[in-house]
Amino acid sequence: MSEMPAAARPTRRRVITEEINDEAPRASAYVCEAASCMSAQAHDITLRLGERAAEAGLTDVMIKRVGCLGLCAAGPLVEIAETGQLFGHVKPDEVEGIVKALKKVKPTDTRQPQGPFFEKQLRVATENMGRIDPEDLDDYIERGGYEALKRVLSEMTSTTVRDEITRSGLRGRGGAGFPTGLKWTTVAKAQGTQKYVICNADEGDPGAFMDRSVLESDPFRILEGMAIAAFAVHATEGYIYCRAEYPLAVARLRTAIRLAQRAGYLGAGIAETSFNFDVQIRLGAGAFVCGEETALIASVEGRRGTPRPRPPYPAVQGLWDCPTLINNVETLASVPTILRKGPEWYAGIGVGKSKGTKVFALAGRIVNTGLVEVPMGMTLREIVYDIGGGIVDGRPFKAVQTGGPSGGCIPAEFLDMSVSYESLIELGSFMGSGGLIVMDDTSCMVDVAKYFQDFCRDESCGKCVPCRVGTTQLYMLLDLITRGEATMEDLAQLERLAGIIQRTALCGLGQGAPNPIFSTLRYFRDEYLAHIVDRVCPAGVCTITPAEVMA
Amino acid sequence: MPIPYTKPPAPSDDKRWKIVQTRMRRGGDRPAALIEALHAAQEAFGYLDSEALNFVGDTLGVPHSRVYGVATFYSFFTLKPQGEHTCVVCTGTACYINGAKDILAGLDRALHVKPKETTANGKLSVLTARCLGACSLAPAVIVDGNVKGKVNVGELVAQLEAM
Amino acid sequence: MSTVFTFRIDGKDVAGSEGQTVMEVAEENGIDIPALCHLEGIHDRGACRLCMVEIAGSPKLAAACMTKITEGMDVTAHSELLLEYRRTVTEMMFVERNHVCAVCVANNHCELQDTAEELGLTHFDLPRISPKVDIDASHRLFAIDHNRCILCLRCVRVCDEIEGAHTWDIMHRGLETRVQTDMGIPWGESTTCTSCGKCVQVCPTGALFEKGRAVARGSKTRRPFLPWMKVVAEERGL
Amino acid sequence: MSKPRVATVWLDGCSGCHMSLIDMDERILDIFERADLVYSPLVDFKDYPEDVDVCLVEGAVSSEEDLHKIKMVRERTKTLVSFGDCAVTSNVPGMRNPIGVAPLLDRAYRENVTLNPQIPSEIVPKLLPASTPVHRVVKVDVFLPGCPPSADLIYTMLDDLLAGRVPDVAGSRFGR
Repeated sequence: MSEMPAAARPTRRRVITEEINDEAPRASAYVCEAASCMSAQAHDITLRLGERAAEAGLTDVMIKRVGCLGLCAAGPLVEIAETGQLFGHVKPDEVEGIVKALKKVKPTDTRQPQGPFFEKQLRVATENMGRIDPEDLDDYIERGGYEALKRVLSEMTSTTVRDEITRSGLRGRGGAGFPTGLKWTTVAKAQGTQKYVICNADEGDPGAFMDRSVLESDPFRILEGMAIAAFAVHATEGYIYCRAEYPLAVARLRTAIRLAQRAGYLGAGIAETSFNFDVQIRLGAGAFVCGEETALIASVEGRRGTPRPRPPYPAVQGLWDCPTLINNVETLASVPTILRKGPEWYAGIGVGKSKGTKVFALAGRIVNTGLVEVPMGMTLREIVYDIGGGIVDGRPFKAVQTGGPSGGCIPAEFLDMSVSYESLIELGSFMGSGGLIVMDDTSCMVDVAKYFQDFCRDESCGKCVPCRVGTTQLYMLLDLITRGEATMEDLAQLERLAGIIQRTALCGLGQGAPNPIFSTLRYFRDEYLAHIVDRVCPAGVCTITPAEVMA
Repeated sequence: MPIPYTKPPAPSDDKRWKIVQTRMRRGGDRPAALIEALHAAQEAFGYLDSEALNFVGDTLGVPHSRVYGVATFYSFFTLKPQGEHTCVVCTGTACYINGAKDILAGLDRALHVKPKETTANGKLSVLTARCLGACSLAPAVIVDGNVKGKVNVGELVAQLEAM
Repeated sequence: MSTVFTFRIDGKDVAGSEGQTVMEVAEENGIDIPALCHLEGIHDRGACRLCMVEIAGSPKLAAACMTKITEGMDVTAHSELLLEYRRTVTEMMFVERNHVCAVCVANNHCELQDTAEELGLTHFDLPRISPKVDIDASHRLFAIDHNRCILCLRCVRVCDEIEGAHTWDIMHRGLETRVQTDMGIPWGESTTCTSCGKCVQVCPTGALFEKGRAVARGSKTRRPFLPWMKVVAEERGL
Repeated sequence: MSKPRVATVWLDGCSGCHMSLIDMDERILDIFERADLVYSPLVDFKDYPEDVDVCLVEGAVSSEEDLHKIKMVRERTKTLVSFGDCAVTSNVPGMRNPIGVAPLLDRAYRENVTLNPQIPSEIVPKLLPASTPVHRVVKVDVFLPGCPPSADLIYTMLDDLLAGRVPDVAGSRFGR
């Protein structure tokens, strides 16, 4: 086997400079190695770029693996960090253009605007995304990592930490928007010597991949956020409950935990103080309901992931019946930045009771599919058209689905509504974890409602009767409608049943399951009627049973 | 005083049991390590047969009926051997509105295999997943661990047939 | 001495000790709240959703069997709305599997049948699911007909908590959920079953029954052994 | 004023509900003092007449003949009563639903028959894919479950209907 050129050592950052000199690089190419670009052979590009740069005799450039650059639609992506120049759809054997661009970079160059997709964003939880090597602790520290934890441990008490989080107005980013400061205080004040912190990384909403990107791009941030939370609530043990469907995220988390333990940011006596905290990973195994906190706890305990009625809430009686703080990935990812920049800074962003920023995953029939973080209060139009680049093929916008299977569909007439927890609920939808799925006139809204109902019945744990039986019956009724075999009585039955399930189901999955039906009925009732009365599917999606077969 | 209890020996001298035993020991050989142990056994053997389930249950002190309850609850665990190759079709929302249904129909038409089934020759298992998080590549599939985005049904079938 | 709370159920003033559930105090005061998964002597799980009650000041309904009483709480256990919910939930239990009272061993000794009558459920509007489910008659003394199982899991809990055998558990999820023995093997082949028959006794329907009983002959003599076991356990400090 | 016109119909059921009707004993005289029986399997009328006031329907809708008949009955009847469990829930006839028509006929006419096994095609009405309760097919006004409903319940209900009251079916239950 021939000697590999030094430049081709793939997984080290500063592929070239590290070998040749310690000076800051003149030019750097950031290659996105998050899951989406990885599946488009991004890693080959890192290797090839290193080889080509070495062949071209460039000794003052850096080729760095980074996390998600955001614009997944154009992957694989490479960015020249000094100029902001972005290369999309890069093929491994077409990296010459990037090498040329690297040659041209001058020390006086400044980052040029990269267009509205990037310029309209405000990055807090994702501030390091696409900037650091996710497997390099030094890189994280260089960009301010662990400053917050050190300040917390040296200057603050658990009370002042909780106070700052409360004042920042941060709310749970997993869906319901429960005030984070209040949750932390409840856990801190709960009776019990042993307490736990759990990071909920069981991102199950179809069409949502924010948490995955954060974990893949900036895993240390989660560990820092968890350590701060643990300090604030007096916990010493933490778990990250992550989907097994995210192997890259799990691998990077494992690496990050190992590095953080070695550097003294996890384990006994963190940052040379008396504070102890360690983290373990628990893998999910393909059950959507485990995103519900009591089900998640059951799963961490090695049991079937079935929810139980609350109260008692996990904050009082959670893992092994001990007080347990459960926060979502994005919530914990916001914590270090808030403590670094101050609660007032964070509370200054956003609108009304929805403070700060929110990460959204743009998907569906939208040009710029990818990951964005915007201030709360931005309008849907800005997100879909300015940032998202509008609808694929210039087709008409029909609806945007938010909140996953417990959410709803928002029609075009509300495009100018500003997005916040409150406004979405008012429109019959839900923030959820932040998936935004854009639909055009090729989607049938009854079919979409049926799709979500199919999801819910499939993911129902089977514990309580309304969810186990009721979701299937809602599905049967919707199926009848999409086949053009339903009557107006069936529609009335659908609405009645949906209302009862919403009130009687045990957990959020069952209580939220009727939401897609409610919201599509609210805004697209005419489509239901078209299927029932006229027996046609306006979008041409559903297969209507011919009249002669029915007779 | 609790009755002394000895852990069972590995069912055979297959080296892979060692991996499973190590993972269970790391979890304290307690019932809480059940899901971790099932992950380890499935990684090692490809699927969970009753021998593996019994062994895991007996080591961790979990009743057999509960082990079976947990193994069948989570869709990630499979109790049947899989085909030589696997194709996981994402049925998340983004993939759904971009044609995941057509992919499944295409596979059924060309290769006569439905989700959760294996072709008659044992070559290919087709599975579905509730969102792989690769929504920007919709519709997406995973063929033997490699994500393929923006899938064209014809090309996918050709690729799978060639394997 | 535990603290005594006074509060109201359906406008009636009642009292109970701290730690008691709404269901327990209602029972003591002769207020009947329908329930099928609840059984005195084993842990509650709040799953059948028949005992849902309204608590003034809370936007959500609460399962009476799992809601601890508090001082001054105002519980509504019976209203037109709750009746409609309970009727529909009972209806769901009937249409989920294939209940045919006429040929059931528990005909006229069935808690599901009783509940339907109490709630005035005279017919089903919801679509029937009609799944194909099995009957397991491999056990020497008993049999299980999954057509009649409503997944209250009394059998699972009594087997675990009282008999200590943990022969029963559940498998799969959602609509596919079934109770099962050991590794999902036929009951008769179970190595853990002690044939104590407690599961059969506590089954609210005709799903678990003694072999050799004719239609409507499956009356279950409900010996009060569960509360008694609980008392013994408490005395021993378990 | 002429007396109310009462009918009874027998679809897919065992006739047990009709037996229970007769079990009213002498009270049946009281009922038919106040009403005319215009159609019933218990008496010899060939056709279901027009303008029936009350009709008790026993049995589930299992065959094309049942379907045809119940639609005609519904058109000609003011108050339709689902009479007994088969009509209300499809009960025993419905036990075949999870099995499916083809395997059902195979078992009945092929597998268990030694002499000239064949599935009848002309002399019996075609089975519907599923045996359904009456209210799945036509609108039903009153439900009286029970297998069979007791004679007392039947009397109370008829008494109420003939007196123009909303019938009280409290005490009725599935099974017995």
